[in-house]
Amino acid sequence: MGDNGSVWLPDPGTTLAGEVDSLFWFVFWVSTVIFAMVVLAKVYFMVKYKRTSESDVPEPVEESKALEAIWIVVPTILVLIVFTWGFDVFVKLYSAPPDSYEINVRAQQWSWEFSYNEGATSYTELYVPVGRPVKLNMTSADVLHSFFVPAFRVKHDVIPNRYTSVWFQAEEAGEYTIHCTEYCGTQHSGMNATVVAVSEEDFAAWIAEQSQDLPPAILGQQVFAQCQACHSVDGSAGIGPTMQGLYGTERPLTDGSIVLADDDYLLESIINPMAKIAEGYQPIMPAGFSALSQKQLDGLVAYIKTLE
Amino acid sequence: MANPHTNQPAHVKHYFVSSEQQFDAAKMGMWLFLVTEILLFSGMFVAYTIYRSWHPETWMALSTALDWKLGGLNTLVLLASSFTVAMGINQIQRGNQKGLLLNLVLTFVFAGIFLVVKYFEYSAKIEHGLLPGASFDPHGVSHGFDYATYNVPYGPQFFSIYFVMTGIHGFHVLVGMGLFAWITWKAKNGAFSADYYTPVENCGLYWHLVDIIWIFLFPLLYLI
Amino acid sequence: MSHSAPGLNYLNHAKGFKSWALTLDHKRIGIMYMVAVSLAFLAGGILAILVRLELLGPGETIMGPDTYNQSFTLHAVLMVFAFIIPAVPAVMGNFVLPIQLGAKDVAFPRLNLASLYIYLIGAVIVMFALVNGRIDGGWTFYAPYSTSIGNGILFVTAGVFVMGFSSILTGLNFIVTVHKMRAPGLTWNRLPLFIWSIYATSIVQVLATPVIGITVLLLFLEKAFSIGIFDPALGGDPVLFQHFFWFYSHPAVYIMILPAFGVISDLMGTFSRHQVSGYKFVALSSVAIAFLGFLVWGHHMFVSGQSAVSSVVLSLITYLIGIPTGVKVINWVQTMYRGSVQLKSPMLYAIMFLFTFSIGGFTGIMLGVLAIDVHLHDTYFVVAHFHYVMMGGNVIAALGGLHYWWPKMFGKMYNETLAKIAAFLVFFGFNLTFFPQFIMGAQGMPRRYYDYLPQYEFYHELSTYGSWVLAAGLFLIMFYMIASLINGKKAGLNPWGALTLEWTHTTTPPDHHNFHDTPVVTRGAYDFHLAKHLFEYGGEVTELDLGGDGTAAAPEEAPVPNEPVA
Amino acid sequence: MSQDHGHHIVPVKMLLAVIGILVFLTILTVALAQVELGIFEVPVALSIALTKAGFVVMIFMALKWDNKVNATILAVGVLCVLIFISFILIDTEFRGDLSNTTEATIMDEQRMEQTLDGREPDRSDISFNRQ
Repeated sequence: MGDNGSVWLPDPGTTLAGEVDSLFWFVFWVSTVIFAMVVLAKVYFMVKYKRTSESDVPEPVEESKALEAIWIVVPTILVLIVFTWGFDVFVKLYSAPPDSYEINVRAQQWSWEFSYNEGATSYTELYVPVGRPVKLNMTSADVLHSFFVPAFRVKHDVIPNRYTSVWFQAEEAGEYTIHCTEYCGTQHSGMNATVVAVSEEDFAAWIAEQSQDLPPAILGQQVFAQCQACHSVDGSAGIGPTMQGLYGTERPLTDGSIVLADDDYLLESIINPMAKIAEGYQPIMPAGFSALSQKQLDGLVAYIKTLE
Repeated sequence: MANPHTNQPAHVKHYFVSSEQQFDAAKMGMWLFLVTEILLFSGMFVAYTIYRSWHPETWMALSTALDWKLGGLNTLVLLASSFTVAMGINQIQRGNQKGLLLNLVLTFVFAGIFLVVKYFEYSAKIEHGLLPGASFDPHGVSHGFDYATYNVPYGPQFFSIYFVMTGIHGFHVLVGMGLFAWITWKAKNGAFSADYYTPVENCGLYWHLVDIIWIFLFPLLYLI
Repeated sequence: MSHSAPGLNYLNHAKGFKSWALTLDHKRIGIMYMVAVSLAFLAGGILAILVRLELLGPGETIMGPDTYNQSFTLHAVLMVFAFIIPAVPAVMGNFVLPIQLGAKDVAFPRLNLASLYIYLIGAVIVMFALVNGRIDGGWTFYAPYSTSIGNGILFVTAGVFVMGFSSILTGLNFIVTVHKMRAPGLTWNRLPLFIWSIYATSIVQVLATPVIGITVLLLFLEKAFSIGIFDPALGGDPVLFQHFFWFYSHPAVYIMILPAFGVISDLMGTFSRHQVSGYKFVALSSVAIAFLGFLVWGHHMFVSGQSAVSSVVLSLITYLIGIPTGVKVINWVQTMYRGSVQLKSPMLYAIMFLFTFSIGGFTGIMLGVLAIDVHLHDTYFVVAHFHYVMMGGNVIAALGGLHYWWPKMFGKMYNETLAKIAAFLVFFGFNLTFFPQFIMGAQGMPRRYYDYLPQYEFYHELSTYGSWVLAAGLFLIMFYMIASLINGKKAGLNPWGALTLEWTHTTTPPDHHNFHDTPVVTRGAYDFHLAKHLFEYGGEVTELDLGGDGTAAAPEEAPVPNEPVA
Repeated sequence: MSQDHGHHIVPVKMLLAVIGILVFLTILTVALAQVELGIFEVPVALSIALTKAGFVVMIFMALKWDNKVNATILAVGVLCVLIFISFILIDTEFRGDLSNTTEATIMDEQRMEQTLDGREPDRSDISFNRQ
């Protein structure tokens, strides 16, 4: 019952997800049984009491107080059970254990940034150790977002100017999808990432590797993961212009002027995207990237230079 | 059966059975409308309550930025206008059309005074940069207040709520003046009598509600 | 029979544009509302078809993300504010309510006409905004996203504000009408359940709508003047916006569903020729649900960051509202027990309603469970639940009501065979469209997604195919309804054998003033056993029941139309 | 309930008395606002305002002699306002009771840190990127 994936629910990735599933199945089956009874009664009455003569006028039925009481009392008991159970699991879902490993999450249109206390930062992949509670401290740089991992049955809105958090403890190594579930603009449906759950040793190795100083172009390539929802690196069309072969070319702008795509232009376009709009594109790039560090910005420019 | 409306006074519409039914229906409709007004204002009172409970220090500090003398004066003006409305209804119920007219004119004048005072309050605040938004920049000294000290966290929220609450209220006063201009004109033409004064009654109810809203706004914004 | 000049009724007693545009007749206003609301439904429906078509496969199918996002937003805003909220109350409420009360008109006919025009103005403002500015993000306008997009939001909020006024005025009018204009003998216990439900709806309209007014006004000011109440960048609280929004929008769900309850009660009673089981319960629970609806809005916000205490309190109260609703469904089913059930097309919709609405209700219980909602919130499960309640509830009931009152409105009978085929198409198409959405939602497919993972493609395909079947059914209805106006059979006085005043005391179509003599009511709306004389001949009821013939009970109370009532 | 035809005439003397009371209460509330009342400040001011509103509703608006339906309508409206305020307070007063959200906003946390550092609070250093 709910221990594995089914038509209805994806494979649970945490123990707590299993608890949510048990509750889901309880409500599901009780509902199905009651629903089936109602439908059967309905169909039976429809057939049994079909009008046979136009002058047929049936007498009113004496209403049974006992039956009425049953209809009110039994559902009340059922929903109280479901409420209490749901309350119990809800509190567990939103109470992170004090020894949780904490990761900072920053959401912005339309990407996730995961930063680790050891100094590492990742964008499309959230690495977590298996078998250890992980707490995400999340905030948003612009509008509301919502962090959702279907396999973990956890979700919470990500709000500007306040930290919200979810926690989970992945049970098995594997990859699990992250969705944004609060509408946040054009690329809302592209605001996905992956939880990569790995063993403690692999996780430690990954953190150590990531926390080193990287060459600018490599760092830039990682940072660019945030940009890929809109900007391609292979020349294909997107919401925004492709980065392939961009550096050093002359760019026509919507105001009719032409600008050389040099370092300054690239930097300006990242920090203040509304300043110069490339011809043929909408002025919809979020301004949130101005919060990137100088090192990250330099890395981005270095990376874009390599895309010939 | 005879048509029920043939033996009714002229002001009774054909779909009503009696003058009583029509009066009661109109009044009940007005009370329902007043409830919608209360709920409209309630949103602002909720915003006030929540932000006050989050930032009481800001609220206590900034209520002194509002001049209780002007607010108090306006309270008395509105109370007086409420009184004249009630007096007007009293007069017309006794069939005194002149008495009604006098009271309606007085009400109109009081409403005007209220708005004039409001105008002076607003212009002083805007002059000292208290309008919330991008231009929020309290500055200048007047009557011993140094407005710069009001540049505190959540100060803009206080003034947002102040301007929105009093602004919507002021708009209602303005609408009320329009209504009173209309019924004063009708009263002057002798449209009302002890048998028919429904518009006066309903405009009066509206006006009292406007007064009640101010009765709450005054202490909440100016005093505490 | 009729006392008026032969052949004259509310449709043809006066002719010309002005006789419609300036009419104070509640029936004509109802018909004009019907046209306006149907156009909104058509526009919203076409958008829905386009949205579904885009989702047929992952990636771009027929439109880009911006067009898609604006399409579903336009669909939502039109359907919620311009269609569902006015659909049953403003169309059927306007047409039927005064006649069922035995009144010649509503209490404030001029206000009634004004509310129609205010509605039209609001709808035009919204349309203007949606075609001129970039509006996306759905009908909820959550801050701060809504204040971060273009100025179109200013017009949408203004339009919603204006349409809210229309809703308030309609509600206010109906409450006063029900209180003050009932015919002699029509006590609260004898009121048709349709009136009870419209009455309960009106209460919600009057109490809740002003709050959406102040909410959109504040949003407007937030956008225009940065007042910092909702925008977190200015120190405001975005969760507060959600409270404001749902304080209206949750009760608004009852504005949408309660009138459906009324229609279904009338249909169940009439086509079972039987007293509606638990009449008092069904009547009073409508009013109770109207009030409880104000206490549960926080269940839309379990993952928003509101305090857990309020989540818990609001989850618990949510069940309180679920139980009376469930008991109502049982009452409707029980009405058929030992009744005399006739499966005409309006009744098919009522039966269909019991099926779809029950699914909507049970999934609502599931969403009300705190822990399950964390998983299901903002997924397609919610989309499916919402459509099962709104479309499977309100629209199906509205279609039932339309088929039920159509002969009375226009004096013409539609093709019953086509009606049954259409009913089947609607039922099948509806379930095929929305049931797969429950499954993909539970699997984790978020709502308002332009693009999706390949694993959901199968369900999206089913859903899109279903939308075509559903659309075929709805267009078929439009076709035969319009055809009936041209060459439909003449409808009789009381083709369904119903006992409410619009069938027993008026001609078909009704006279300009509804009644020549104020009717005196001597029995309850579903006391068929007290009206056996109407059915003695064993055919369609073709006589008005003007006199009563001694089989009816004496009036319970003196005929005082304006009795003070609590 | 209503007297003769439901049109109760409120006597002039009573109207005069009520306006007197209202003016007195206004002066009272202003006077009390100048005194330090601590936690009683809000309840006192609100009670006075409620009393004043009560007089206006009952006498000026003549609800005392009016149809009970109208009184019910008003009561239901006020009840809704109370629900509106109190249910939102249940959220805002308990924000952050589980670990899913923090009680304070990020701006407030930073301001608190600055205050603890002994620096002047500065509103400009919290940068939000949205235009």
